[in-house]
Amino acid sequence: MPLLSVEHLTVTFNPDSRPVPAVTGVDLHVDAGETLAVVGESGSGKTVTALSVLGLTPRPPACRTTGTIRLGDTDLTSLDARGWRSVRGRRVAMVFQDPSTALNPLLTLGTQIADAIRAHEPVGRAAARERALAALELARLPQPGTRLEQYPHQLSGGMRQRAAIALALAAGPQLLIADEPTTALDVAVQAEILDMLDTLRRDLGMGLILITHDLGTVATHADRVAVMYAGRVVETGPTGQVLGDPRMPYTRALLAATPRLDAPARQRLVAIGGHPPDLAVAAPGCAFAPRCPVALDVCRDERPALRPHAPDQLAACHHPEAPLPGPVAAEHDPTSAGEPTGEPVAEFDEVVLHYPVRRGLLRRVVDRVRAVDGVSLRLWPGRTLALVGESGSGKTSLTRTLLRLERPTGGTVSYSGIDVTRPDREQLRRLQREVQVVFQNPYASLDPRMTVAQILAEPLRVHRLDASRTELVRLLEQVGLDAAALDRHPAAFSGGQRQRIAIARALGPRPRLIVCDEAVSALDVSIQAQVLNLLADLQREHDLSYLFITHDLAVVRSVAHDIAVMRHGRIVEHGPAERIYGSPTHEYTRLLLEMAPGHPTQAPSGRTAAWSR
Amino acid sequence: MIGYLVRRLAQLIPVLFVVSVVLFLLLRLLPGDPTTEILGQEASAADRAALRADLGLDTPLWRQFLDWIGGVLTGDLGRSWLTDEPVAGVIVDRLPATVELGLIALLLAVLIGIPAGVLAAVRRRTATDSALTGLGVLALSTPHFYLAALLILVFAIWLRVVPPSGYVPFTEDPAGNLVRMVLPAITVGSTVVAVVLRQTRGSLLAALGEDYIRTAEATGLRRRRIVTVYALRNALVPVVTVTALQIGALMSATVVTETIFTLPGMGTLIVNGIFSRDLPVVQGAVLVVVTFVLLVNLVTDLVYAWLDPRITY
Amino acid sequence: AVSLAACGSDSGTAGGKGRGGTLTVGFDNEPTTLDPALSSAISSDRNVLNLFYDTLLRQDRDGSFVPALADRWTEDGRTVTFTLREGVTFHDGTPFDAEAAAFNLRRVIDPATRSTKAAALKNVGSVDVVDARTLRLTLKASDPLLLIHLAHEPGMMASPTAVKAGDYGRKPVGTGPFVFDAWRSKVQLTGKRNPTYWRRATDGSALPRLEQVVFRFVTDTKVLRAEVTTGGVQLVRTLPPEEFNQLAGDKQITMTDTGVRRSYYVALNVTRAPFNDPKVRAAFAMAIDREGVGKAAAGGQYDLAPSFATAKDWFYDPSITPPALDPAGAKTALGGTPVPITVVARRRAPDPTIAELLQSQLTAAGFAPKVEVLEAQTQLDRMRKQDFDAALLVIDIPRLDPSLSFDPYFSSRGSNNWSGLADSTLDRLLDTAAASEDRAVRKQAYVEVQKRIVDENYWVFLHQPKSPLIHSAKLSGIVLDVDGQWRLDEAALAS
Amino acid sequence: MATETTTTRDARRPVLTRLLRDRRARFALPVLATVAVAAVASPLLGDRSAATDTDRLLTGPSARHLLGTDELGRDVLARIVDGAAVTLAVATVAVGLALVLGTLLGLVAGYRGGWIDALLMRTVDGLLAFPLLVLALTVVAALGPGLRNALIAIAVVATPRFARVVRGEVLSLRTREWVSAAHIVGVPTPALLRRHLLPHLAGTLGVFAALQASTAIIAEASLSFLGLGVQPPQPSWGAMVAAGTDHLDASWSLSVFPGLAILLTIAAFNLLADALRDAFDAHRPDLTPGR
Ligand SMILES: Nc1ncnc2c1ncn2[C@@H]1O[C@H](COP(=O)(O)OP(=O)(O)OP(=O)(O)O)[C@@H](O)[C@H]1O
Ligand SMILES: Nc1ncnc2c1ncn2[C@@H]1O[C@H](COP(=O)(O)OP(=O)(O)OP(=O)(O)O)[C@@H](O)[C@H]1O
Ligand SMILES: [Mg+2]
Ligand SMILES: [Mg+2]
Repeated sequence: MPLLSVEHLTVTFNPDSRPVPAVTGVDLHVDAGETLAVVGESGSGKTVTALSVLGLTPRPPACRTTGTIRLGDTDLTSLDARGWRSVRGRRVAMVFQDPSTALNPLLTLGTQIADAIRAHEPVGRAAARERALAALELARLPQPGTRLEQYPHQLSGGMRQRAAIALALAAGPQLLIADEPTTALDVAVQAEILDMLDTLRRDLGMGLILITHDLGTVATHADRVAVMYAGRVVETGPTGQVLGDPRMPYTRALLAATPRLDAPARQRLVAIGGHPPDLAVAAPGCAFAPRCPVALDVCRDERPALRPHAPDQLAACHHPEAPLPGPVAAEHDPTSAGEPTGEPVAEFDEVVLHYPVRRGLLRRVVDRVRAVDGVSLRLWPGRTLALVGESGSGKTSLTRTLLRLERPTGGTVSYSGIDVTRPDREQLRRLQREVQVVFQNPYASLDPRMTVAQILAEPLRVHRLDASRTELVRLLEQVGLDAAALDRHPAAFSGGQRQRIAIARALGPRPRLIVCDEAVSALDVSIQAQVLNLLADLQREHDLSYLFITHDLAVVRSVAHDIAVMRHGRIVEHGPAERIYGSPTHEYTRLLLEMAPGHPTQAPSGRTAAWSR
Repeated sequence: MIGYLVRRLAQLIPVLFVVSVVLFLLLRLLPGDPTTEILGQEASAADRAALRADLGLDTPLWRQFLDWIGGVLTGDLGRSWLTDEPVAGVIVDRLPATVELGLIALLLAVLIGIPAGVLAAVRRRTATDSALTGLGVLALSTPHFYLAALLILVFAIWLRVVPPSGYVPFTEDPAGNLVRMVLPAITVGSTVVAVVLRQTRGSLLAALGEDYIRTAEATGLRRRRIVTVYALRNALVPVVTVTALQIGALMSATVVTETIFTLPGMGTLIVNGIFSRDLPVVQGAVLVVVTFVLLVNLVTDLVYAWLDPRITY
Repeated sequence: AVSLAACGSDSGTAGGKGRGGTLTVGFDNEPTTLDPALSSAISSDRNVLNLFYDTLLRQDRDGSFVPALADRWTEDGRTVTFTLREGVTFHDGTPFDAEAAAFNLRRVIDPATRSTKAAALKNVGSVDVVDARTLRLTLKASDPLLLIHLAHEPGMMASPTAVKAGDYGRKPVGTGPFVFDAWRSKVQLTGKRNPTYWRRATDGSALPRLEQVVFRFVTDTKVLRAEVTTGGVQLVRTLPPEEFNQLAGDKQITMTDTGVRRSYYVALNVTRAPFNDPKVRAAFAMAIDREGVGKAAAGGQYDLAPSFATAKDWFYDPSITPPALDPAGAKTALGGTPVPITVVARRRAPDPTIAELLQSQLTAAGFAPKVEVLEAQTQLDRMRKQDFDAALLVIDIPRLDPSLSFDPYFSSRGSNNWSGLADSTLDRLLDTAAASEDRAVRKQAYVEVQKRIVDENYWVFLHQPKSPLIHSAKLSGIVLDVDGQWRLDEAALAS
Repeated sequence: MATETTTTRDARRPVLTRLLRDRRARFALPVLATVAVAAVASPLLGDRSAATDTDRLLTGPSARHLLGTDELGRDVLARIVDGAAVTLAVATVAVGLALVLGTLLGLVAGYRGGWIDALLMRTVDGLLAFPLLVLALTVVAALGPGLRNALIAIAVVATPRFARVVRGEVLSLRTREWVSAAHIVGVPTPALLRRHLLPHLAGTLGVFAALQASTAIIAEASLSFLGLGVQPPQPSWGAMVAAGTDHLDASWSLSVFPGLAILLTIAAFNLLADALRDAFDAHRPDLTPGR
């Protein structure tokens, strides 16, 4: 008998007014000691599914939950409030997505964990603390003794996630649900946390549901996988089988869209067009049909059921055997590989940037953060320089000096021979026109109160360039949008589309250099591939240079001509992409590469043979 | 921490300077001759001129300001034009009533406002919630003078359960003092209670929607503990801010309330001072009040640090 | 007079019965100082000062003088000689003798003191101590008002020791029936029985009867009334007339009309247009419905009188009448276009209400009035600068002497000549009245004065709200000064 | 230009529809509309409210005078209707003035920073430490009583509050990436403030203005109560309550009705602020970063 079995789970928000079926007819099961990965794009219903296992979906009438959820021999759906309390934490525990908000900021770790224990066992304070200490040790938090007295803000992101896991483990649950436990973390920390979860599962004999959108993580850490799309499970089976021989076109598309460390450098990804459906709008047929390259009429009219294809492998597709079209691998631009040529577009020379740390209302400087600590770099025309490094290493800060958002404390930043810190009027106009930026957050980088037309026209007007509608339409078409977008507000677009608009805005003044600060990190892989392809196309077309910041080494592999690795405000290694991947010289670079999820060297034998090829 | 305190106190200097200048200039704009009030309406012009000279009113404005500020800096707030008493002494006489009024109002706010706010938040969208928030809006929307008049009518005149006016220092007759402070304190406290109630409800609801509450629920904690420890503590930070801001508002309320209940507090001192053009008294009293409000702000910031370990100074 | 007679008999029979107890007084007008030399010239402060101070002689309600700190006195037109009572000491033990009395009078006269009472003694040339019990005043000119003044604040005797000690205004020491105890600003003022008071009741029993008197300062009239009805205070100075009907039915409360009135008036500024024109002034007088004002502002509890005289005053003449109410006539007289005028009034109930009503009546009669409600000082300031057209004010009447009501306001030299009058006829009449001691002559002159004021419509006298003595039925024995201020030495509370 | 107006309307429509669905707004808006209509219409009714009648003082509600008469025999209903103008003026003119001034100061202080910010904020701190009523009282006493000066006083009192709020918002807004993007392409500062910051303040300002309106009405009523507000014969609700409390037991209705008018109007503004806040907050996901 499985540890957990979920049958026909359906969760509908606002069932009485504007129903949003977030989860529809989901079946899942997990055995003790087993890891089930749930993958899918944002909004596909992963978190909601997990929450319903804990009975934490909103109460009626805001939300209606149907179906059965059994844990061992308990039917969870029939529990009352008291019954749920005895299940939560004790039998099923959950680690939430964002460690920075999941812990109570005003209570010490000791208090929070001890509370979790005392909620289930009549132990005294002292005993509870002992147990809390043990839980912290279990989660491998360094110096657990002192941590008990600490508050969450006194920990780093990774330590916070360990603390959250300790909290979940405290009362000894049989099933642990980890909702994207590593998305917010650095690669190195990611790997450690996932490894730890693996060990815990094995040692404690727990069931583990690992929610993620990262196929690399799935490949290396899951026994079985369930792929969700638009609130349904569309494919499920043993990890090796699903990743190695996907049956549902969505799974296949997802795989093709995922940048891979082991793929050839600067390989073009296969993007999935369109974007996920709006759940509130009911449509018959397969939800993926509008985006599916092999969809038939039947796909649009009739919803396919989950059907077995291989032993234990089920997929919801009308024609799972149809071949996906198009070359899977194509070089972005083979000619531009190799060594840079010509004059550099921009140059950082021994750049230093210190942020004063101010305290109090007098705002006196009490300390300095050496965000950038002597960086020299060159950007070449028509090439992409990828700047990688852990969070806080100074990547953003460095670009801010180029964008004139900060004045460097030392060194010089120049663009085409112009000293960026001291441009004259004419030079300033040029800088404003030729150096553009695309930011990470597609929601924050467009003014939500302006229409797309206004957003696009603004830089053009400033520089007295043609801002006619035709020109705006041309810009939109370049990024794959059409004139219909002009009079709408950013809110009407998906994340990927917004990022395209941001790119269109950057392209408007015909720049020569675009800074992309984590420009694709916030996007789902399917959309990320669209944007990466677009950037590559534009580069070829306009001979653009990119300064491309990311922490995802797989992404770097697909875009970069050159790579610079940054740490603690310094460049520890830089050079052409091939060389860095082939023979990293610096310790830290090697570490980064090793830790990256999905790296073949990490795959435990028997799990992901297909993936590592 | 000590360094922070010193810095914050140092910052009060420019603010207080601004306050003094504004206050001084504003008061000099008041029309009317202060000597009329002092000498009576039938005094001769010569007497009045002599008195003006006596009070230093014939010197240029900047001189008067410097004289006053100089005095303040050496701890001398001057003397009342009207009664010739030292202003500092007058203020010391008047402080207890106002401080007591404010304290009772704050006490009401904490003892009624917070629990009521919690109740409303926990019983969200029920009749209890509607009733409490409705009462809150009502209290917030009733001008103090109106409320005071109604309270006097009902409790002092119709029911005769409390005396309609008068003040006895707490130290002399605690019971008598409290009985007389009940109505004024309710008047002044009504708004504070309402504000605290609304803020508590709002920020508790917000806190209940936070991720860490879901985490706590996922570990199987009791609702009661989640609300009172996990959510309320977080919710209290904004409640403290809002309550502190109410200290300033409280002073406005006491102005009206003390006038109606004829309490010898800072409010009546200031208002009567303005009306009778006893400027040294007004200057001194307002300066004391403003300093007090600023100090409360400072204390509030210290309370934050106590409530929220993320804040260090 | 009726109430006074009652008091007399009461004190005669009650003897020691109503002895002791604390009288709490609700008082709306806190004094700024208890130094009689510096207190306001004409004010209610005397209600309080009478607790602590005695004068050389007293003036009874009927105007006659009786001995007080002086056993007797002689006048010869040029000098006044007082023989002082023996064995009186100030509350601080300082003996009261001619030196002390001279000290007080000289202090008032001395310009350095800047006494508000200096003008009252302006005719005193020198103050001489003849011997320990004899004091002689030498006059510069004969002064019919001198004794009146000496019977009130200008003649109040303060302990020289205490005066010299400083901060005297808040620590008064006199010889009066009560010893100053404590004064908490805006709260209350307390006097304790003076056990060695020199004065005896007619039956020979010791005075004062009360153990303690507390003046509580309550400005809000609603609260004041509530205090009276709930017994929080046993005596109040004034209440708005509309409260009288409410109180009349209350058995616990006694209300006696003692003839004291407040007199509302409108002074017109004759120094500039439009009221330099007698026709416009007449129109103003015709516009005002005095009865309406009385009804609205005094709840019907008022008299209409031609001037500052009340019906009981010896200088009262009912034949003097202002122009009859005739808004239409006023409008015609003004000739069509509304005449803009500024009316200044004081911010103190019910003055703003009256001003509002005047505004309405004036508008109906063809004026375009703008009412400004101001603080007392601001209003008086404006009036001194003659920066107004019409001013609404009130005084308490009767005053100690008609000259004190008329001279300041209607003499061209008057300190409160609001209208800016320079009317030689009036000046002459006022001088005649002031210089004479013959009541017939004086009455004649004052009637002429009132006629002239009303005929010229310099001022328009409004209603005279009653100002009865309101106190707990348990309280008896209040004696009033000519102008209605209390003396509480004979007052007693029934238990 | 045409497109701009249509699109801004477009952007706000959800807020408006949300607002109209809110129970609190459904109470508040009609009340405020009534006040506004009364304020605008009262001059058309002539000077009914000024007509005194000393034969009919302090009568209770009757057919002839629906809400009774006051101490001068004037019709209370007519005076309440007339008084609406004052209240409306306070809520719009005084608060509007403060809004404009405060927003300007707050924008400059928040965006420019540096010594300008320091100077402005110290002044604001100082002014905010004054008890509101004491400051307003002093300003009115200095300028002289009357509607115009009361409006000025209330504006003076409210301006620093707006400045403080706007500055706070600007400080957070100016770190938004779209602002950086505009800065990088060289959008001039005034345009940047106007186009990129100001529209985003609308929600906050709307809510805050509604709250300040209620505070301002109380302040005006209190000033009038103390006799320093609107001067007779112009009726003000605060002054009417003040007059009414003098006759509380002679005529209960005299203070009750204007008191109710004040209470309802203030409650309406408070509830409107609550409803607005919720409506804007619900709209906010567009502004806050998310996935
Ligand atoms: N409280 C709610 N009310 C209404 N809709 C909701 C609510 N919570 C979630 N949804 C909707 O349910 C759908 C599934 O959400 P869910 O959080 O499970 O997605 P997810 O797969 O976890 O995505 P992500 O990767 O972004 O975390 C989404 O469309 C979301 O908008
Ligand atoms: N405005 C600022 N004031 C003070 N310190 C800052 C400021 N901005 C950044 N820092 C600090 O400078 C260091 C480098 O920050 P930066 O944002 O450049 O890192 P990053 O490499 O872009 O990190 P991430 O991957 O998280 O975006 C960090 O320690 C950060 O806390
Ligand atoms: Mg999720
Ligand atoms: Mg960054």
